[in-house]
Amino acid sequence: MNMELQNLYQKTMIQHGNNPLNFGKPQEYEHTEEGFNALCGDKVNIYFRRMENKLINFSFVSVGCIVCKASGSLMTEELNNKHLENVATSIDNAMIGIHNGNLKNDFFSNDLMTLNQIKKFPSRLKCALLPWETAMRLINNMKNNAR
Amino acid sequence: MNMELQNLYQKTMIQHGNNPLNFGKPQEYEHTEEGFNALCGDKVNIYFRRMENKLINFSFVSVGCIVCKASGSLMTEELNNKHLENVATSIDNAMIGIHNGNLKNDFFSNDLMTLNQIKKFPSRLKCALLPWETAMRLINNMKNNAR
Amino acid sequence: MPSSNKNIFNIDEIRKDFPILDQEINGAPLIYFDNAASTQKPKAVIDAIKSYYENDHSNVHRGVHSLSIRATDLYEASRKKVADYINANSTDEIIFTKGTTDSINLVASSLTKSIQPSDEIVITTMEHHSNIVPWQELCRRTGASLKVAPIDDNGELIIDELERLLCKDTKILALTHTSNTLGTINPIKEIITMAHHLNIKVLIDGAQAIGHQNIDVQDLDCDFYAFSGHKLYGPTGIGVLYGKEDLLNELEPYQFGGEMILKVTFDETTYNSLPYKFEAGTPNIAAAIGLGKAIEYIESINLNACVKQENVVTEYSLKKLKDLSNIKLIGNSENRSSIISFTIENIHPHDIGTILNQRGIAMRTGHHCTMPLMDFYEIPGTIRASFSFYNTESEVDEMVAALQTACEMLG
Amino acid sequence: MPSSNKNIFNIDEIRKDFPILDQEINGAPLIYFDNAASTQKPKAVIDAIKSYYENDHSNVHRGVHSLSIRATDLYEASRKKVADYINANSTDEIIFTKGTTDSINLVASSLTKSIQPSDEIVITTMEHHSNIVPWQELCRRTGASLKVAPIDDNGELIIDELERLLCKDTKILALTHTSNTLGTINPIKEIITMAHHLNIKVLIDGAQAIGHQNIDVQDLDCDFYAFSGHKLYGPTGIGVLYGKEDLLNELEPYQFGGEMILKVTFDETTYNSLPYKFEAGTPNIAAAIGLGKAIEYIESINLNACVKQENVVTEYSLKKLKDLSNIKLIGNSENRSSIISFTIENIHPHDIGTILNQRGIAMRTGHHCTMPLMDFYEIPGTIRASFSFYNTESEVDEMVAALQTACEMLG
Ligand SMILES: Cc1ncc(COP(=O)(O)O)c(C=O)c1O
Ligand SMILES: Cc1ncc(COP(=O)(O)O)c(C=O)c1O
Repeated sequence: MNMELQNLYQKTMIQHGNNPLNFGKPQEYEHTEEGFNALCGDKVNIYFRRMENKLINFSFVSVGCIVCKASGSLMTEELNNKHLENVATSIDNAMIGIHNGNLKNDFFSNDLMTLNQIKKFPSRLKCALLPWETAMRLINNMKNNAR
Repeated sequence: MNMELQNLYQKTMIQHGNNPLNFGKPQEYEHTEEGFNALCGDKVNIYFRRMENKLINFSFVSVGCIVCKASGSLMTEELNNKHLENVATSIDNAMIGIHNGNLKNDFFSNDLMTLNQIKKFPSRLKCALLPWETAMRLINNMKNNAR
Repeated sequence: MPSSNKNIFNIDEIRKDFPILDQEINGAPLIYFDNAASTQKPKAVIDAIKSYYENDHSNVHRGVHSLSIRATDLYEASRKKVADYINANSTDEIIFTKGTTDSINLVASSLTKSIQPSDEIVITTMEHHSNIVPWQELCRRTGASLKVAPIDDNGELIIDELERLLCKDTKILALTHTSNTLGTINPIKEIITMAHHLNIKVLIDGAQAIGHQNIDVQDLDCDFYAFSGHKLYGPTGIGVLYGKEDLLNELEPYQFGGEMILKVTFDETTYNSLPYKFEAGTPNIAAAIGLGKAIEYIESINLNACVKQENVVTEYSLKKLKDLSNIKLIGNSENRSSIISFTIENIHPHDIGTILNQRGIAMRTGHHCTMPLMDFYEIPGTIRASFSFYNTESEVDEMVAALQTACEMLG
Repeated sequence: MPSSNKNIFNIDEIRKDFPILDQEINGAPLIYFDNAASTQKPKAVIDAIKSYYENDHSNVHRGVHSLSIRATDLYEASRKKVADYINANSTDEIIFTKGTTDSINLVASSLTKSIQPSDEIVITTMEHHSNIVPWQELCRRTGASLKVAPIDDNGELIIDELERLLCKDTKILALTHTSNTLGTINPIKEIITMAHHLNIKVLIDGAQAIGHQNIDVQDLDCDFYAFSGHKLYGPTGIGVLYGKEDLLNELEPYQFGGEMILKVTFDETTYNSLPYKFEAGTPNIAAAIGLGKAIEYIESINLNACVKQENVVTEYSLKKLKDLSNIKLIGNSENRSSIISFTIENIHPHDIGTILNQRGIAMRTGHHCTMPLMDFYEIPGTIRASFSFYNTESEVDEMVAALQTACEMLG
């Protein structure tokens, strides 16, 4: 068994992928957005509510692969209860970090470091990025509507 | 100067091409048809009248090359005053002969033999055939209309 | 040298004709099981393209000079080879296009003026997007309705239901010869006869059938047959639309420009005759020549022998896959081609694809451009193995082993 | 090896990059003066195609396996090279098509719904059929009117007349950058500014300009720019449509099928984003890669040096031809490209073509797909010499000698 592959599908990834946290469509939500990856058919729906300046009840549903689901699980953990003004920056940084395989644990949770492996599997980058891109779109929409 | 080229542009061809016989739109004609070669822009118009079972006043106009004009000149000479029932066969035989470079002078005039050179210049076959094809179409149209 | 005139089908020799097969991916020998997406090219095809550019290239049809004559002759000789290969009545019935998608778009677009709002167009649940969306758009433009003939759980067309759908308002039946996802081979000859009784024209999407069985358009009596060169061991960027001569003559032209016209003035334009009427602009000369060479190659190694080899590998693979407990085959048609789709319980196809690739195995995962079919099976996608005559049973063993690993790893 | 990093333009070395040039036609060395019809291919391009098929071929965009990733990366890298070469703002503005004709048809067809019967479309007398007939057809479909901007006897656009034609009803101005018959280079930057003042969109047919001068679409500020790979030392079957991003986003899709969709159900289809929205079906991967290589090649020998060499040969040829008494130049524009058309008194171009070919000289004779221009000059066709940077003055001497022979022979 090939090392790189084992690094990709390490314990954290498998756990978050097969049993993602914050998974499911909440009964109440204010904001939602669907993301779709035409190339492989991955799909995610992101949900959250806004309470004052925080985003809460961050959750998602996905028919994607392990990578996509793990990424969604880790993302919702990361972003839930964050201040609105910090969320966009976090997403930006995470996306750049996933791209370059250099997410740092002084900024993100330790678990999120598992996404640093994706860089070696460029065809899977889209899977990992899809939840983040969708969340970013949702936040931009929300801000635009608020204007 | 290359032999094959001299054979193509021999005296008969040049004469008939530069000073074609039966050239010009007659004042009176019964049947006419236009032929067009999209690939090089050659154009011919064929005219004749029918008198009993003969085709007379066979003439043509062309903005084509020497080969096309010579062919039209030689063709009108050949077909003029022919019996209607023989004309289609003559055209057929001439077209096959030009294609294969084996026109025979027991069937056609000596001058027509110059068209046997065309075979060696396949890109020019269309030029030589255009008057004949157009005449054939005209004869078919005439027959169909007569029915 | 291509391995021509082989008396027996020697797969080791044949694999040598395909330079790409001789390489390692992630340290393992390449196992190319993605032939339904695109086939690999024999050396003979690659060399023909090279030789064309090194010796004969020029624009076609309009030149008096030798290169132009040579290029035109080579291009038209390929048209003749295609016509003979599918037994068309004449070369006028062979339109060179960019590929299957382009061929189908040509027909759907050119029919626009002859379709009424009361007309119906029938397709099937198993069509590729390329044989769905052009018809949806035709319906949108004309007000006609799109009807979809259903399939059963095995992935076979329900012929009775199809028959019920066809009626005097049906103008076109467009269906695939072989499904690129299920491997189903449809009984198109019977279906065409059925449609013709109602005066319905039939377009066959032959993208997955060409090269995997003998095609005789006159015997099938189809009205249109579309396929891609790149799935027939030929180059990218070339495809074919076969159409019956009288139907092609009736169709409006598709694209407009050089080659397809006879005469242009600013007031009026006269179109050229077949097949040029549908070939606007400089054609893909090199790829047409490559496609002719690909057909020559297949004939040299014998299509029937190829199909036999593909069937052996397919049967073997089906047997081995059925032994794996958590695998579900998607498509169980009786009459099937060398395409096998499956899902693995609780594991997303995409993850399988990555693990297979890590062991050098190239397989496609996803919806295979048949999203409505995915909706029918209520799955996000499948894992697909699609074989060619250069594939072997031992390659299948590698795939099965890799699938087992994947299940252990991700389960 | 391509002759890269040349400091001086060494034509003998450069000719060696083009394998086809080294051959005899009818016993004489080939003199290829038909570059406006199609250019020849450097070894680097031919090798890139070969290498792609031998090492990297697979279908693009939808695979997780290594070959598919490699093919996709190579394909998209070519798009980037094209974008950089013409200074597009982003790769989303680069649509790969079959060629110029396909590119123009794409725009004309996709505009259908946004054109009203009261609208006008303006072209010019010197357009190639590919930039005439698609607009005629758009007018036929929509009821709009086609207006033709006239030229003078020198073959230059009469700018005042063009300006008079443009009005608030004009929706599109479609004109050629360089005339393929006259060699005229139009002052498109000024014309584009003029058109934009009236809110008119401008499509430039760049088929004859690309590779013969520097193209900067942002500097020109054109809305669309169309060209063919095969006239840019690249393969057949590939072309480019550049379009401004917002305009491409507004345009309806052109062809329908795989790749260009995001989501398909039988009720509804969602289109993909740029540039894929306009690239239905498997693209011409090999040719796109070849085109990228052709651009690399031109940059390696330096486009400015190429243009300089072409100008030297053109000037020399014009001088020599003017010395021949019975020759009439068709097209005397001040700003001209390396294309020279002429007629010879009392001799049909076709006969000249045959005689030139008999001496190894490949030139095109006829209407060059510009029949309305032939009508303007009241001639059946011209003889055309079109040069590339691999042509030389001594080749011109051969042509002139052959023309003299022809006149003697046929006069
Ligand atoms: C000015 C011009 N426009 C358009 C075209 C058409 O190009 P293509 O045949 O490659 O589509 C040509 C080439 O013949 C041309 O010279
Ligand atoms: C059944 C079927 N139809 C149509 C197509 C489209 O072919 P292309 O992409 O070559 O146009 C494909 C290939 O993907 C296919 O499998």
